[in-house]
Amino acid sequence: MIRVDGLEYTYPGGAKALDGVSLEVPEGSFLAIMGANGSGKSTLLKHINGLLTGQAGSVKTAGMEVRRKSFEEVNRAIGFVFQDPNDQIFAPTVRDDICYGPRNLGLPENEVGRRLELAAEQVAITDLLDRPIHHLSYGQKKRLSIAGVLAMEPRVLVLDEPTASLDPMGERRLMRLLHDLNRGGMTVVMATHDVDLVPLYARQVCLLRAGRVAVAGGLRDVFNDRELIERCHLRLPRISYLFEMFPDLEELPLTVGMARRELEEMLELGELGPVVIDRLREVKEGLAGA
Amino acid sequence: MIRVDGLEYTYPGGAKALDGVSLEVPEGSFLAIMGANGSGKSTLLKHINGLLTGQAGSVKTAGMEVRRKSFEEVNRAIGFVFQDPNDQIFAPTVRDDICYGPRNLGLPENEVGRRLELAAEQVAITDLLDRPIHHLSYGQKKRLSIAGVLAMEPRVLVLDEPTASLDPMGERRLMRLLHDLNRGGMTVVMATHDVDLVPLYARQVCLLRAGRVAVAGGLRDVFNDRELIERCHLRLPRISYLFEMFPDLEELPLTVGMARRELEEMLELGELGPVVIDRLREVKEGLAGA
Amino acid sequence: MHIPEGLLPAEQAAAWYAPAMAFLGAGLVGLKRRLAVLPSSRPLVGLMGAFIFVISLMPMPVPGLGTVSHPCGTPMAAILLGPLTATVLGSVALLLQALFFAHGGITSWGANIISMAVGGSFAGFAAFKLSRRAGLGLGISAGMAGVVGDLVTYGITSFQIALALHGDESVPYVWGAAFASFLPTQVPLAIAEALFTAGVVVFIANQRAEILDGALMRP
Amino acid sequence: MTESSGNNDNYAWGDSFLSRIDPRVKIVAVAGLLAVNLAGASYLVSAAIATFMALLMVLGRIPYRRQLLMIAFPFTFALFAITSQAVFKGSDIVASLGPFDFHLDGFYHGLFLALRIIAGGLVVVVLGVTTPLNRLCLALRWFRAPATFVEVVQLTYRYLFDIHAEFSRMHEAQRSRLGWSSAGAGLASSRMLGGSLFLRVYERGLRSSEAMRCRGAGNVVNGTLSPPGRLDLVAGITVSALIGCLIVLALGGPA
Ligand SMILES: Nc1ncnc2c1ncn2[C@@H]1O[C@H](COP(=O)(O)OP(=O)(O)OP(=O)(O)O)[C@@H](O)[C@H]1O
Ligand SMILES: Nc1ncnc2c1ncn2[C@@H]1O[C@H](COP(=O)(O)OP(=O)(O)OP(=O)(O)O)[C@@H](O)[C@H]1O
Ligand SMILES: [Mg+2]
Ligand SMILES: [Mg+2]
Repeated sequence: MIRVDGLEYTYPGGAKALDGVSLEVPEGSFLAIMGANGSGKSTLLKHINGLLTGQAGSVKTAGMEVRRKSFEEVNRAIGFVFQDPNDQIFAPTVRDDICYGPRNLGLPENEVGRRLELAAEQVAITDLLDRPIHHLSYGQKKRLSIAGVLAMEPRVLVLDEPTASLDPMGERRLMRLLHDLNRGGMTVVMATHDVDLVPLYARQVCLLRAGRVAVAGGLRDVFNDRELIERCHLRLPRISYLFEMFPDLEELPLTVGMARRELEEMLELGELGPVVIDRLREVKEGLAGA
Repeated sequence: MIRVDGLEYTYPGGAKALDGVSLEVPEGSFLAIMGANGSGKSTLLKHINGLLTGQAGSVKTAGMEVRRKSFEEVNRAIGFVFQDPNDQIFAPTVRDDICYGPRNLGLPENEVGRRLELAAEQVAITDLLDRPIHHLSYGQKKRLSIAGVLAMEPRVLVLDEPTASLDPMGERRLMRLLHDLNRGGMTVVMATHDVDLVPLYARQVCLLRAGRVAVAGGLRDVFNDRELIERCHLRLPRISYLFEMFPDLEELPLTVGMARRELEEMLELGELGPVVIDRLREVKEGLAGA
Repeated sequence: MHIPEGLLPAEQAAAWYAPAMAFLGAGLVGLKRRLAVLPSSRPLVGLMGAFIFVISLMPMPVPGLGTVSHPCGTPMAAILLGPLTATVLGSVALLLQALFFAHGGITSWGANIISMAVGGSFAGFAAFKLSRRAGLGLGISAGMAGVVGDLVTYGITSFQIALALHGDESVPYVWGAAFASFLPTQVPLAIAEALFTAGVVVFIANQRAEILDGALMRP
Repeated sequence: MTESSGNNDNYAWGDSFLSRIDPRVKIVAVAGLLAVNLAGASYLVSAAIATFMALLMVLGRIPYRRQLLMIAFPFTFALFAITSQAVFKGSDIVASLGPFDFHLDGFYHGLFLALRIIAGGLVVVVLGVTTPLNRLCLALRWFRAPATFVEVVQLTYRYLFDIHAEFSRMHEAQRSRLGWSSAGAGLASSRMLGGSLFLRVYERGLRSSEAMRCRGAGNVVNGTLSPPGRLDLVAGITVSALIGCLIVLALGGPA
């Protein structure tokens, strides 16, 4: 679906933001792009929809070569959510902003209305539709920026830190929505810093480091290399750290669900058994001695 | 240190953002303000440093009544980090932006230089000092916005979602810094959506809901009321959900450390023992039956 | 100052409208082409329009006459985008000011376009070009554009007012009187406009030279 | 301090019968009223228009303080018209001051002009204050105004907000880091503000025009006007009747 080949980009200011990035995102993927601040995530995403065009290398999105000329066409297939909602929303009211994209797709007014309602519902801003956009809180702006793109019903969704400054319920809601859309066939690519969220939803991870791909692959490929993760200014999910107390564990669990299964398994298979029995013995001896 | 009394505020646009907020933050506190998007967190924080002044009620910060007139004086004592770094930084280069505050404090140039270096170091942007600010990534801007305030060495630090869009290492670094500063006597108030972070660092929590204080108090006061938490669009820390598998637990742990102690305690005191032994028996029987 | 709604007699309002619409039409044709070829020039176009709106809304009282005066902003726009585009932007700014601040008017729109949007842009642009050709620096040339554009605008406005209000006196006499009474405010304003225009143009040339249209900037 | 202060759209979004009238009807009505105001050349006509508009402002509950602010500009001009006419026009000298004679008939003519200015100003103000610009632009397009022109109107309008927003953002940020605590600091801060304002608005504008392109920006005027309804019919008939009466008044009445 997306294919990036040897991409390089140096900003006019002088920073070399991408230094030979190659990446393949098959149709139907759910890819998380992670990396330190300034590692090039936003720059890479902007190449995928053609806001920036590489000085070297090539990008293909949805079967089209991404070029200055193909910008409009590419952006019909792809929805792009900016990192800062203040950069993205511009219409006078929430309603106008959500309708903007669908109208430009040339949809009839009743279809525009349907999409408006659906998108507003999906990010829970239905009660704000008539607000001027400069009368929103930051998180509300973020929601609006996502709704404006959802309403275009793209085949590929590219989001730059969509969950930053959403409240936890909004975050869960959005991630479930992305999950469902992805199940329905949409390709989702998101940049994020939320290490605890990624293993819950993403199926592929790409780690950037100083403009290069440090590693790309399945969850395990990435999270098993702890040293690399730390060099990329990331960490393991919090839950993993809990399981460091069991040094014999082969793989640390990454999500609460995995941790739960792990604990249950330990109990079932008796791995913990000897420890517990030892401890129990100690305790009993202690009590007897007292 | 901060005392808010019956504060009300309605935006010119019409939204009633604060609806009778009272809050007391003693000197040396580390307070997290949480709540759904649009619940009034930013509006409350802007009243604490005087960017907004209430239509009803009063605010006292660092012993001073916060008024339009006392704005300068209050802001000498308090450092305020905005939610959107694009709102906060304005000088041509990173260096100029960090130095802006200290210079306005009338400090001698060598002291300004010392603070510049210290603050840049604290948020790890030392290598960006000569960059124009519009040549930064979003996370780098966020770091800069924090550095500019740290360099003023205020007695009270008020931060609006300081960790949003920082990478995990930057987040940990910042939170440790805040922790140390707080230990050294600084009062810290931060709005945040990161439920997993709060129990690690904050000692008091204030939950806002639709412009009112839903609950304020210690960590346990807030996190033990699950229903309320969910009504405020929050959730428990992820680690807590893992421990729901032990239905007899009196209190769910909130951090990895607490969870670890909990598990160890369970093992020591044999609470888990019977379960394990039962399971082991089942397994053995199963094996024997096969 | 912009001529308000209702001041001009109907036939004069109509007479000013005709040339104004011709200039505006020509400007629109050029601007349409520019936006098609260079979609990324939209922000600059919008920004300059807004700047003209803001600049020509800073009121300064004119002593003795009880009216107010202000800088124009069109010379700067003409330097950055060319005089015809600046005419369009000036016209739009005038229309919005009329709508939102009753500053200027709808029937007097034509007259105001001629003085501020056309007069300010073309005179300012000509001054800039001539100064550049005479070998003056970028800042000084921009300053010249500011002074000349500003004074020409006021010359035309005073004439329009004189034509409408001369009563039983001769037009040149009233024109002279009006121009003279604006002078104490207008000279400092023209200087302010010069400093401002020079400041912005030099600032942009230093910081973001790429947004300047190379063809327009050549000496 | 707040981004919303000082813009008229706050009112235009508000719900009043005036803001609900179809903008196309309003444009025709305003054109008609302005035309009779000028061509009528009668103080009765202008007085009638001014009264009608004042009535609308009261009925539409347009904020009182804003009303005064809005007619400040035309008001200074009205005074100017009175004094200038008293000096330059007429034969009936009532007083002299140095080289200037004051004429009574000129003074009356000035009063008439002043009335015409106030009436015309009010008409435009009511249009501006009760019509969101977006709808006005849609109406302009309906009347076949050139697309480029309408686009520039919208661009300019949006950048006005951006300038205002960036200005207040920077000013707030500077204030909270004590940038305006002394005269010296204020001077330095204002220079920084002035210098950066242009670039900041430009940068933000670039990014949001990128965002527009991502969502298929073609035409800036985006949306449709619903067909005129009963309210529009009533408004149209009322204004037509008024204009009819005024024409009769202008033809028959005193000049
Ligand atoms: N400038 C403004 N003008 C009008 N209303 C506003 C403005 N800013 C915020 N509001 C409204 O006031 C309420 C409180 O906003 P506030 O920004 O304080 O929320 P918040 O808790 O900080 O939310 P978030 O988590 O999204 O940052 C919201 O309903 C919001 O829509
Ligand atoms: N407009 C710009 N001009 C010049 N350099 C830039 C610009 N934007 C980003 N950079 C630089 O390019 C590099 C990559 O930036 P990018 O925005 O892609 O990082 P990112 O991974 O998205 O970071 P973040 O997590 O902070 O959003 C950084 O070193 C940054 O300083
Ligand atoms: Mg980024
Ligand atoms: Mg907020």
